[in-house]
Amino acid sequence: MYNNPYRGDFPIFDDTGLIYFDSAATSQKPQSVIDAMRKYYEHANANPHRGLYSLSAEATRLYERGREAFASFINAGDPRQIVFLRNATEALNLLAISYGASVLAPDDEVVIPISEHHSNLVPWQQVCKRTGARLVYLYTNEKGGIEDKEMEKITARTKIVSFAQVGNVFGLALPAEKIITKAHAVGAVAIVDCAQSISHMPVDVKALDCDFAVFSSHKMFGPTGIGMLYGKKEMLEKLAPLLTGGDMIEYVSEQETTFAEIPQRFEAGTQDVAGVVGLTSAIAYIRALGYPAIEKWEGELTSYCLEKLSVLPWVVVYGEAEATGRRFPLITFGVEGIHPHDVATLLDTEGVAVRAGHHCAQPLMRHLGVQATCRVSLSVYNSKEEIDTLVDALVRVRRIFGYAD
Amino acid sequence: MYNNPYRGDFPIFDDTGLIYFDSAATSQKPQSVIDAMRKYYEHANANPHRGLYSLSAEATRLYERGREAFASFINAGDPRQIVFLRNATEALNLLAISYGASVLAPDDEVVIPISEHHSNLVPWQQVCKRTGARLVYLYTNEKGGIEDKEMEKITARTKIVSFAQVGNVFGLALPAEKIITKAHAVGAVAIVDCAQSISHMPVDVKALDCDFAVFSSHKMFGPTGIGMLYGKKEMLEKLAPLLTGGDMIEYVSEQETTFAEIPQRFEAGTQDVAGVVGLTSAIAYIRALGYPAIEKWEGELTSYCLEKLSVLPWVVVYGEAEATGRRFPLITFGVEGIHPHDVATLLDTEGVAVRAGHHCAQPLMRHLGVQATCRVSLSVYNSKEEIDTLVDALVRVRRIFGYAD
Amino acid sequence: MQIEQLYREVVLSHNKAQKNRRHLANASVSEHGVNPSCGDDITLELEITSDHRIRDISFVGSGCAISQASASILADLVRGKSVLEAKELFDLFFQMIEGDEADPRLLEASVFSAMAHMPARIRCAVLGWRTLEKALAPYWNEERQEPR
Amino acid sequence: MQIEQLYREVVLSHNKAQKNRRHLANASVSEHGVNPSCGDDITLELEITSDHRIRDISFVGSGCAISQASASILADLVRGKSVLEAKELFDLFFQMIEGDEADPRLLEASVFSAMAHMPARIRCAVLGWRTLEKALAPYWNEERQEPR
Ligand SMILES: Cc1ncc(COP(=O)(O)O)c(C=O)c1O
Ligand SMILES: Cc1ncc(COP(=O)(O)O)c(C=O)c1O
Repeated sequence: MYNNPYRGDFPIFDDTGLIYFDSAATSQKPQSVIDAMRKYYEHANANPHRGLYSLSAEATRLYERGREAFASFINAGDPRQIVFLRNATEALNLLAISYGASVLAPDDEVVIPISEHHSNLVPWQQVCKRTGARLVYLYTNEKGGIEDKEMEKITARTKIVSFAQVGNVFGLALPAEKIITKAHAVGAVAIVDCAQSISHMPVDVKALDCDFAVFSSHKMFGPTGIGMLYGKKEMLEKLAPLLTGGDMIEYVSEQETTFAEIPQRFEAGTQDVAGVVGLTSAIAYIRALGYPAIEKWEGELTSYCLEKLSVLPWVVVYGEAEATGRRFPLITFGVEGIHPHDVATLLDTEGVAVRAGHHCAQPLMRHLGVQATCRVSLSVYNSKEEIDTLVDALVRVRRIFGYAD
Repeated sequence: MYNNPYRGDFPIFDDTGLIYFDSAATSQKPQSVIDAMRKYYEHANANPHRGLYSLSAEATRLYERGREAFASFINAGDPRQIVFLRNATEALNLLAISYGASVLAPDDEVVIPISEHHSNLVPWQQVCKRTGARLVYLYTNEKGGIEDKEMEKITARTKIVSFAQVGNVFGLALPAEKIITKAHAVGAVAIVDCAQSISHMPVDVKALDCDFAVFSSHKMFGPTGIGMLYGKKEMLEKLAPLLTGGDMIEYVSEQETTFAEIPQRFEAGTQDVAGVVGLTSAIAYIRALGYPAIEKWEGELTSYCLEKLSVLPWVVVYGEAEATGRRFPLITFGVEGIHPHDVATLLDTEGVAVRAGHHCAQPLMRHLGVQATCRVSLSVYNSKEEIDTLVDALVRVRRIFGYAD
Repeated sequence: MQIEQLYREVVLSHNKAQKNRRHLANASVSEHGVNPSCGDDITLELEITSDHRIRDISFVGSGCAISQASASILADLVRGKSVLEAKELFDLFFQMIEGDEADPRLLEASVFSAMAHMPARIRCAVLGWRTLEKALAPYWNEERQEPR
Repeated sequence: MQIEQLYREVVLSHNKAQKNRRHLANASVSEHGVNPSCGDDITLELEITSDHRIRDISFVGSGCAISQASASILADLVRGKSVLEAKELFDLFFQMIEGDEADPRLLEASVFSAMAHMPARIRCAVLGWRTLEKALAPYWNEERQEPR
């Protein structure tokens, strides 16, 4: 039915006509990832780091192999610079609560774009409240870009700059190198949220020169329940653990505890080994596909989708690629006269899954002057035929609402 | 080979002679649990709580069904009293950091038994340091029990009492009702760590009348990556969230955020739906077995194991059942003249997986005057024949070390 | 195509029912309701007589077609009814939403029986009714204590 | 049964090598090493001559048989050697631990080649050697700067 070389890798499409356009919320999983986790539980399940017997050693090996795989995937240099957490949100909270609270003082500033996901916004807002620091926003222009003038808000008062490499509403890349350079120039720490970017483009943390970066496995073909934090070694060494307890300690006496080295220090309690095994397999999947192939396939889909939507005069797309040079396969739009939730519900009756709502970006919605929008996010398993179905379905939605376009 | 009605449910034993005696660290998983997770990824994977399309609604339903299943499993009354986290450790940290830090003042006291797992010790120690409160220990006697005299340490100064219903070193049940009644009598909050108990005995939080209870899915036949917090409703309502970000908010403006209701308020970012699906299946597995059958099988194994070990004069078992009335299938012991790590390594060469070390209970080890011990923990998939193999292997270990017993 | 049918009716009533979208001159109660997760926002205004009858009712607000249409249909339904009759309709509406067959007394509101197939949108359909519940709760309590 | 063989030899050397478990009267260096995760604890004492030769070496400590035997075997091996020769043995030992075949110069220490099969215990076998590394690091650095 679909002329797509990748779709067959994903069992969720096997017996359904599902058209899944919400990969930015969570991606579907290839069979190889699902099988890797199943095999782990069937053949190697044990508590890592603790047991002296072979099964536990194997679980430990698989867990640490996942760390190595991800470290090399983002060019981190040393696997010890990778911390496994639950999701990108937890990684950002660890940074805000542990690092933020330790460096911020009244009149200090944290700078983030207005287009950030709540996960890279609320933690900073809360730590600013606690410390008396100010949360300063870089506003986007009508195209979704950040102008040089806005960048001047990064000043000597700025202690932390945190931003998404690719935003989950505009689908545009911010000028990461420029922002990081500017942050370092004023002595601030630069944090990059790569939750959306890494499934579409290679991330090289050394080239970026960011101090920290965060990721979510479930958005890059891996399982839910695993988030990754990268940090420069000297930054991680300074970071106090947020959670304490089993496996993250060195010595515990009745009234004193010393903590293990990085990264164990940040991984309290029994970890999700199966999840890491799944992530390892997801990395292998992306490597096997290759970013050039991903970018080519997704790029064609994105252009096709934009072209098709541009023909519909009652569709308004938010953000423009020329604002930042590249449009990722994520298109946020509105349908004139129809609430986005109604659009999504009606599309669903035709088997088309799009996201509608505030996309965990309420401040941006307010900045755009809308309550909600629709979002189509694409991945390798999508096809042009699906986009045709989307467009036809949108036309039908307008008819149901009584528009005679 | 083994006369065991349950072993066939667990694929890890399929093609190996594995003798797994470390279920207290993490249990093995029945095929039904593994398949439930696989099927979720193959047929229902989506981001819950966010999407308006059917697949997301289904993911949400499965996630919330897991909450209902666990709530009814522990007799919580209302599913909203269950919070999903990563593990028991995270649940205890949420309580220590969020509740502890909000109520503790200098001269207040937190009371825990000396036999606690680091996960129910270090978080309290750290919050006591931060707030100036004192961490007070209930010491165990030679049998592993806590005498009434010790209980007098729970006083008007006590704000929090936290303890494991079944300890992970002695395998004995503490008198939970008595401790909780005592805690409430002095106006303290009572927290029960059920990480070890719930795989062996039914837990009824209403009957216990505890204020909070914590659990780990991976120790009760479920997947890694899921921990559960139960709280009385009025206690959860008072608890501030630890992590903020996506999915736990109500309104977000540039400088202010209001949080969602319980339990969403504590579940920031994308949650591990597959893990919850696995937990739901694990609960079904335990229900299908039934606690009476579990207790009968494990009870016989435990008696058999204790009897066999008692014949070896160079084996010393820590803790005695009569201290508290019941011995759970968890036996900690030492082998005279041989370091526990060497015992474990040599048992491993015979395919017998036991745990050796401090069992995340360094203060207890110091209290017992040992550096490390060996531990055998049993589950339904174990058999008497395996215990025979263990005993033979122990005899062999002594010979290798030159003892002519 | 139950959902498409729902929408067709919703759109119809939505269009014709703009008469309910207004402020009341003599409102005795005004109640605000929101769905934080989707941003639906409704304010009901009611004019309630001394013998606990809903003489008039209107709404203002913004949000999806379902939330707005449901509020408008609700207004038509309870206008002129006693607060106790409104309570009955409220109960019937929720019974339907939870899967029961629609009671004939629900009239146009019975179109929302399709909500059973769209769990993610139930909160839109019930927002107006929940707001009504808050608005009338004092009357309902009073009535229950002193039945006429 | 490589591991069992390892243990048999370890137990032998452990028993006969109690002569290395003592304090040195003229120690010029004393270095403490621990494995926090398992509690192994070693203190090496070395008497180093002015021409950078290890005249005597001993250890005290507690822990598993592997950590204690490895330290004792190490002491026999480097006693009488120059600090540079000790460095060579150190490198050979780690090459073996990482999977290379044991160099004949490692003598009794070559029994620890079995560690390849027991990753969880490697830290026990290397504790003595890591402690030696810390103890001799100043000499090694100095020697490297001014080669003889
Ligand atoms: C009594 C007890 N409490 C807490 C924990 C911590 O559980 P987890 O590692 O799953 O957080 C454990 C097990 O490791 C335990 O045995
Ligand atoms: C840009 C961005 N940052 C952070 C997150 C949070 O990721 P998670 O929910 O996995 O923690 C998301 C997705 O939800 C995102 O799109």
